[in-house]
Amino acid sequence: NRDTVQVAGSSTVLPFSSVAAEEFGNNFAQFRTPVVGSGGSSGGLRQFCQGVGINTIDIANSSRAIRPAEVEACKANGVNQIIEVKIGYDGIVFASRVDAGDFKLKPEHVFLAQAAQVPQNGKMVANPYTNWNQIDKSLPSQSILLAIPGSNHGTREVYEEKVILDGCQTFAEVKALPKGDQNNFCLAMRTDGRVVEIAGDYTETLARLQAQKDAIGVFGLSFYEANRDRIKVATVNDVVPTVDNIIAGVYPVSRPLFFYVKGEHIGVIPGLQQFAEYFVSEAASGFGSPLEAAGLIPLDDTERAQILANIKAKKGL
Amino acid sequence: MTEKNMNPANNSAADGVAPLSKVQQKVAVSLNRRHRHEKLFKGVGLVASLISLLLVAILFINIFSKGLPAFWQSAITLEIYFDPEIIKISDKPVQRADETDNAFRQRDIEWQSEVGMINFNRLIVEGLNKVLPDANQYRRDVQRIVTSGERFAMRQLVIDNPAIIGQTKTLNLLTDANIDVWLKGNIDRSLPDAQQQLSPKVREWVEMLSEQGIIKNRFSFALFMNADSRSSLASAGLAGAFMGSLYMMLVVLFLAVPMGVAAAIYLEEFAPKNKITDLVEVNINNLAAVPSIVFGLLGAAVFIGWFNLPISAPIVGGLVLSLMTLPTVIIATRSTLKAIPPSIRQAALGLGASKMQATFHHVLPLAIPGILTGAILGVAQALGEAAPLLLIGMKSFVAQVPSGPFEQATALPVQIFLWQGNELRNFFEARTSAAIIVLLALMLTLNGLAIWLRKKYENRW
Amino acid sequence: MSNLSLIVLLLALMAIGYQLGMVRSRRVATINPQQRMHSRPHHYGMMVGLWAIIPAFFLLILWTMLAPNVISSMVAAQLPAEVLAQEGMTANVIMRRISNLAGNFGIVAEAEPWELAAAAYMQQLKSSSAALLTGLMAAIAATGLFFSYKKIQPQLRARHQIERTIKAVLIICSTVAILTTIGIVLSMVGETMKFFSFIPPSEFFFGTTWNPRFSTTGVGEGSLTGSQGSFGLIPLLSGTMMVAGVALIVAIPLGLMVAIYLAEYAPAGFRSTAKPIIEVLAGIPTIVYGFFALVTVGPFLADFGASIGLTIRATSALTAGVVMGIMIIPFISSLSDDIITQVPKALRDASLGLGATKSETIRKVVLPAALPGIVGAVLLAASRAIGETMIVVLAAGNSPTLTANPFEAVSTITVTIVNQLTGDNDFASPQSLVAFALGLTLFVITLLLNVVALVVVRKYREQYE
Amino acid sequence: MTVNQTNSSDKIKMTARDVKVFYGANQAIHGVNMDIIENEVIAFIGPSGCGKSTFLRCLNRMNDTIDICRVTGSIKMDGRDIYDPSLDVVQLRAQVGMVFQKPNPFPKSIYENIAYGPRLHGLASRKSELDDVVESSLRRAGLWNEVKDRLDQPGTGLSGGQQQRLCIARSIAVSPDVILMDEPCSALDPIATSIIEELIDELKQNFTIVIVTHNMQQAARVSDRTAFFHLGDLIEIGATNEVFTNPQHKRTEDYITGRYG
Amino acid sequence: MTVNQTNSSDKIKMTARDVKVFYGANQAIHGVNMDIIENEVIAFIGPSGCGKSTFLRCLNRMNDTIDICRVTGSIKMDGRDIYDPSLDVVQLRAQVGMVFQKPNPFPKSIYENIAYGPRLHGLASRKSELDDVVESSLRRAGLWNEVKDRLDQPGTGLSGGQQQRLCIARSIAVSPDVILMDEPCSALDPIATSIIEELIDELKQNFTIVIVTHNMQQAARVSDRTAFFHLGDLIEIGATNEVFTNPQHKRTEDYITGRYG
Ligand SMILES: Nc1ncnc2c1ncn2[C@@H]1O[C@H](COP(=O)(O)OP(=O)(O)OP(=O)(O)O)[C@@H](O)[C@H]1O
Ligand SMILES: Nc1ncnc2c1ncn2[C@@H]1O[C@H](COP(=O)(O)OP(=O)(O)OP(=O)(O)O)[C@@H](O)[C@H]1O
Ligand SMILES: [Mg+2]
Ligand SMILES: [Mg+2]
Repeated sequence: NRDTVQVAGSSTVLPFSSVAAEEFGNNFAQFRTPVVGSGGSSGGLRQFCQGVGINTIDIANSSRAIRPAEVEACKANGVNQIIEVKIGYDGIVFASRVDAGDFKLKPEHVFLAQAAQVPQNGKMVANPYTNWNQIDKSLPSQSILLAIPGSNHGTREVYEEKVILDGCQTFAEVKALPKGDQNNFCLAMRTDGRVVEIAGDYTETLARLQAQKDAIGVFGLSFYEANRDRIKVATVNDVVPTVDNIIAGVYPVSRPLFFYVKGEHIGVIPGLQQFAEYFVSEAASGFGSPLEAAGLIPLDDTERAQILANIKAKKGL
Repeated sequence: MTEKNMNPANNSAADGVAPLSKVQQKVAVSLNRRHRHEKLFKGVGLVASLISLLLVAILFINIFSKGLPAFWQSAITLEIYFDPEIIKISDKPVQRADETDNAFRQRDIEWQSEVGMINFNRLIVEGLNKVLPDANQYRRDVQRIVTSGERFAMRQLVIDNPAIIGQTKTLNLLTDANIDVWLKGNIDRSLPDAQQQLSPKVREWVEMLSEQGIIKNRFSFALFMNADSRSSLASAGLAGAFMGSLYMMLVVLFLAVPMGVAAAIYLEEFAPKNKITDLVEVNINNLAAVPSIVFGLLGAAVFIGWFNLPISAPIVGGLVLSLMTLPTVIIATRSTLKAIPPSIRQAALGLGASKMQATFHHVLPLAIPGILTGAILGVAQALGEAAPLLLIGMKSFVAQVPSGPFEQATALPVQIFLWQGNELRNFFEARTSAAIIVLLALMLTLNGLAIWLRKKYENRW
Repeated sequence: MSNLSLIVLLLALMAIGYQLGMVRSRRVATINPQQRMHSRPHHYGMMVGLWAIIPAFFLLILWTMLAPNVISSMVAAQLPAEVLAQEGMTANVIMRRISNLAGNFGIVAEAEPWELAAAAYMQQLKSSSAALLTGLMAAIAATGLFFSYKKIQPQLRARHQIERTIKAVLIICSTVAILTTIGIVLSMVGETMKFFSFIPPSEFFFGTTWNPRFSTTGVGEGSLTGSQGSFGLIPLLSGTMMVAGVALIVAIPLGLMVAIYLAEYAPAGFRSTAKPIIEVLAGIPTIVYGFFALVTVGPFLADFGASIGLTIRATSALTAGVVMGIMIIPFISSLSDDIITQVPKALRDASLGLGATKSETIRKVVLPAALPGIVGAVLLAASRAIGETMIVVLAAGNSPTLTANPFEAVSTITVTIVNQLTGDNDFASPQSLVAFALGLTLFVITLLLNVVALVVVRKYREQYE
Repeated sequence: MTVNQTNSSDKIKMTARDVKVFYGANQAIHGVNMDIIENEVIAFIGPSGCGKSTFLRCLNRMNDTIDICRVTGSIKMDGRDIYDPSLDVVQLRAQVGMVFQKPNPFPKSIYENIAYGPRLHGLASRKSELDDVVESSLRRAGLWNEVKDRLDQPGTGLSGGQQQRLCIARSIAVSPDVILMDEPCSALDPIATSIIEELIDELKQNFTIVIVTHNMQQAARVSDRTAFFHLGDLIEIGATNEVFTNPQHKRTEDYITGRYG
Repeated sequence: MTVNQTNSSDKIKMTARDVKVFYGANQAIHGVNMDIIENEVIAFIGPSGCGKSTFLRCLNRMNDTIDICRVTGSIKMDGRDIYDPSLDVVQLRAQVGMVFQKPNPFPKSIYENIAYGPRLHGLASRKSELDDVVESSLRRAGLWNEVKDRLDQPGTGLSGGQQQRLCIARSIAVSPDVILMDEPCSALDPIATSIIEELIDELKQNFTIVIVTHNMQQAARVSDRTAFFHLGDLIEIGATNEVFTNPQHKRTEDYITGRYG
């Protein structure tokens, strides 16, 4: 018989979820500390949607919203009450080694650095750039080496939608392409080794930066905050990535984080509802809370109240 | 034979005492080359062994140099007064004769919740006030000195023994992870404030306290006693993962090894040699090549979905790892069984031993070294494996030490994985290596018996 | 009574049966001295013991598997019909609540009266089930014990019965491997089929580009549909082969030479210390190797390449392969060492007596004789290399491009499986389902490789004596 | 071929009818018929490679352990077909002991080598009884004096002749009904040989013994009957003095007188 | 002990002086002195376990391969100490060939078994030469007719006597100067034995042969000189007819006449 809440899913949410779980365990003597597994948003949701019962998990963490196909799959397995809980935002930053040059990036710079083909004078040519300052004089003279999230990462989605596609769309040549081909063109990457997909976590990106001085990596904001002595951050569209800027919506690259509660388990697994409520409470994830300290960008008050109400009402998708 | 005597021409017999026959001359001619080959061969063998040992050494130095410092952690010695003014609680409940267990538990939990409401942080701040004269002016900074988990340790002290209220205790409290990093010099002190994790005031205090010997590097028992922690990084420990791994390895040892040996015996000694056994053999070899994560898929489907075993429990992890290790043990055992001369079997059979007896009395004892090697390699592999644990919920953050194989737990490789991915690199780089050291130590301990036995049973004939 | 105490009881019964059987067989032997007993007394004892516990044990297993279902369906039959309809929860959850209540455990919300009633009923059923089980088991065990006890006669082949039981156990153990295989295939086949409903097999098997994209890039607002990404297996397969190949090129010579040196040349002290030390290589977590490759070996190889005028990428098939080779050294060295030591001395003597040098003896006599075992060891190492993930993730550059140059970055099947399965992709999308297709494909490929290996080994096998 | 050179009064222990043995495609024995009488010593002689060992191994089904070996025809012991699937081959081998041509001691101590069989069959219930069995077996094989001080040392560390006697001692320790000895004295000096021959004489009182030997004198000395094999055929079988003094077949005569080849 | 029963005119091939051999703490040879003359056949006789094989193995340093075995004293061949560390033991063994007491064919084909040595020492440069060597070696060992059709089958599938002849053929294929034969005919029938004895006679023209045998007749037939060992001591050595007809020592006489024991 299980008396522990089981959580699994996104490794981006894992740190926040772990802190919340630990605080929950420390504050509620009657409940055991929830167990928080990783496995990626996909893995978590897959486990989540396996069915109802003590041998399935109660909460799936996800760094993206659940997809309709997944909801279908869940329902097919008897998971009908999926309560969506948004917990806050995650900022995504470009960073380089402290001893490398200072970057003031714009989406089109990144696009030009990673694309397989770039528009030049109305034609599409194979990417000729090898140095950042060939792309834009304002950028430091440093050879191009991008460590971007692998295609299995949620971060990749944000990165492609908010940086690459945006940057790509600034070119008239691209706009001239037929609608159906634009994305394919924009997202095609060069294969000469200047763009490396990192399938692992940010530590791996950091290690790559350590091995190659010129590399620019993509990190989560909190990871950067904790490693300020080793890496420095690039501005995007001249906005410095800070919590305030992200909440204000001026920094373009950020995304919401979620978790999903299995409504059927509420009342069966002790502490499940309490944990979900605690997670989004002001005390746990508001300003000045442990989760904020851990790098989560908090929700605003109205959103928080709305979500709390959803949990209380067990409002499923 | 006189021509032989007349023909002393040979370099290897240059002292002239040994005239050689024609054939022997040919032999002698080839000898130089062959001896060179011999030397080369032996040399290559030695070099290969030394390279392998060197690689172990490099990896070890790599790990140890990083990890050893993490076994010591900075702690602050404070006088803590358990102030009854702050700790205002009712008496600890005692079970009454007429009370059911459940009702008592209910009451006990209520009492514990009451204790939980107390702000133990104040005790720590009071303690700090005694050593930091200007503490009151920097209320935020004072909070940053002792790691946040210590207040729960204090609460536990009170819960365990309410009589402590009103007393003053001298306690060694772990400092914040960043202070540890700062004191160990893992962060460049010359960096500007913007790149520092500690505020200038805290740095100043820390320098002062460590000069006074109030903050000292002490052996970190917390590392061995605590489970993982995410909100109080400095008190994160290995106990949970260690126990999880231990339980899993016990399952592997007692399941995979006997089962693998049994399967190998059947296939090698009893099974008829035909297409079906060929298929089985190929199939087992093939299992060894199945990516470990696939075993996780299987385990999730079978053990959790079918047998209703709990998620995140070492028992399931152990079962999955056993399945993963099984091919290793089977292949190792079969390989050794193959190498045992048939004359041994025949001798036993000729005396009227059944095939079973011949196998268990004579063949198996001779195969023990190989079997143990298989077990050693299998356990080593299983102990370091994290991928299959992912899908059975053991690649998790678990803040409790499991008390049995059916309790939620995590495992050492998972812990390593979690720590190496932690943002606070300056702190966790060392911890990760420390965890690896512990893992290697566990592995060597588990394998120690096997290594000893193997040495004992090794024989040549 | 808990299952554990039942098992303890059974073991005690077995001990009693053992004693009884022994005693009786001795008595039977003295009663008919002219007739030789087929088996030894302890065989008879063992037989009686086994008869006492095995049937009862099967009952226990069957009961533990079936009883909970029977009980819950009995309880479910008692539930008020309107409850099921009105609550709108799955029956599963209701039953959980009830059994939690029956177990007096962890219910937070207040329980409804009908729930309490059902829980009480369940509790009652459970205790009667336990009593019934204990009684039945005792009866069966006693019957088994009694009849087998009575059966003891000189002609009774007790040893055969025991050996047949042991053999059955051995067979069961070997079928575990088969069942595992079946389980693996079954757990992947369904999802693979789903994947092939998105992507035609021809595109998967013969495609030369691997670029799955993120599952929903392009589905979001303001962008386009239809860019599904390409799922060509070939680059991954070639990457897998290349990395594993490099690993084996490193590990086979090194491992074999270590084995030979340890088994044939090294002084005993050196051998008994070096062997376990080298075995540690197999136990270092692969993530450590990964970082070792990324931070130390990769740059080293790149610099080395530069110094001799070769462009070697810091993260490449070579880097991953070399480091993986280091990891699998002990698989080859330790196992081969054990096998080489097994080769009878007479063979070595024969060769040495003909004037062969030690190395010639090893190469031409010992190794061929040990070949089947060594091949087993190499296969195990190769399997490990093919199935390894973490090192490749970090050290191979994770670039699924088709190349024949080991100095280039590559990716492998296993890495891709882990990435796609555990990433943030939609789990019902081809991006995630492809992991299963990859797993199954890898399974089939290694199966074929193993068949080839088996045939080759058969051909060169030397059986001594 | 010659069958039943036995008197009707003799009790027949084993009979072989039309036994053929194949190693893969090669036929090593071409239809042998033979009766082995209880409590006799029968010697198999014949040139090297003629199938003596092969036939001998059929008598306790040791050929079963050679993968490529196939046996046809019928062999009965005490009227019971020993190739009958329902027969317990283990019991058969306990009844029909064997000393192999190549000494094959277990890589265990000398004591354990001898004690293994008795222990297996429960022939000694106490340690002291076992000690007695070990000692008497070694004594009867003429090895006791040489090894009594080193019973705990490995049997593989003995000299060739010692190993051979160890194997003889090992097989008589379980007192089988029939003992098959494949050249038991090949590595023995005359004295040791005579000890073994005495042992055979002694054993004959209770047991049936089949012995393969290349030593004509030995065959003549110890055996009651002699069977001569040649190229897989049983050429002649009869009372030993008959066979040696008055062989029926030219080939037998040639072989015995050493003119063959 | 008896040394130098040799005439001064004989060329001495090997000399052993005060050779002692220990297996661990047990002493197997107690100071043996012996000269072996070029182109002679010398037979070692003595009861089983007396140290014949042990002493024989000293002569080509095969004892080196036994961990616990330790040899003291000096053994010279052509005046050169064979235990001299600078001596090439490989060359020594090529020069001093050995046939072991227990036949130990390689688990390879019959052809490969014979071809192994010549190939090793580069004695045949072409395949046809090698074929010739294989054929002639097998012929001389009297095995050719039996195995010529199955040269590619494993040597381990031969009968005991065939294996023994295979091992003899294998060792003469490399034409050593000295051949040590440890009971080469123990598993052979009289005819095969006589073939080997003829071979020994033939080999003697060019080579020196040391043979261990339990067969007195054989020793008498083939050897020029005979050495009698007893309990690790060399009791007597001399011309064969001397030793057999007129032994100097009581123990020799007892042994030869079979009265010992
Ligand atoms: N490997 C060994 N380890 C220990 N003792 C041994 C070893 N080999 C031989 N011995 C002992 O040394 C003594 C001499 O043995 P050796 O083999 O030389 O006898 P042998 O004269 O050849 O006898 P046989 O005629 O039986 O072959 C014997 O007592 C034997 O037990
Ligand atoms: N395991 C085997 N595989 C193939 N052929 C075999 C095997 N054992 C024996 N033979 C062949 O069968 C024939 C008879 O062999 P067997 O061992 O019975 O001869 P034998 O009479 O005992 O000879 P020896 O006196 O030399 O021991 C021989 O030609 C031999 O080569
Ligand atoms: Mg034979
Ligand atoms: Mg000998």
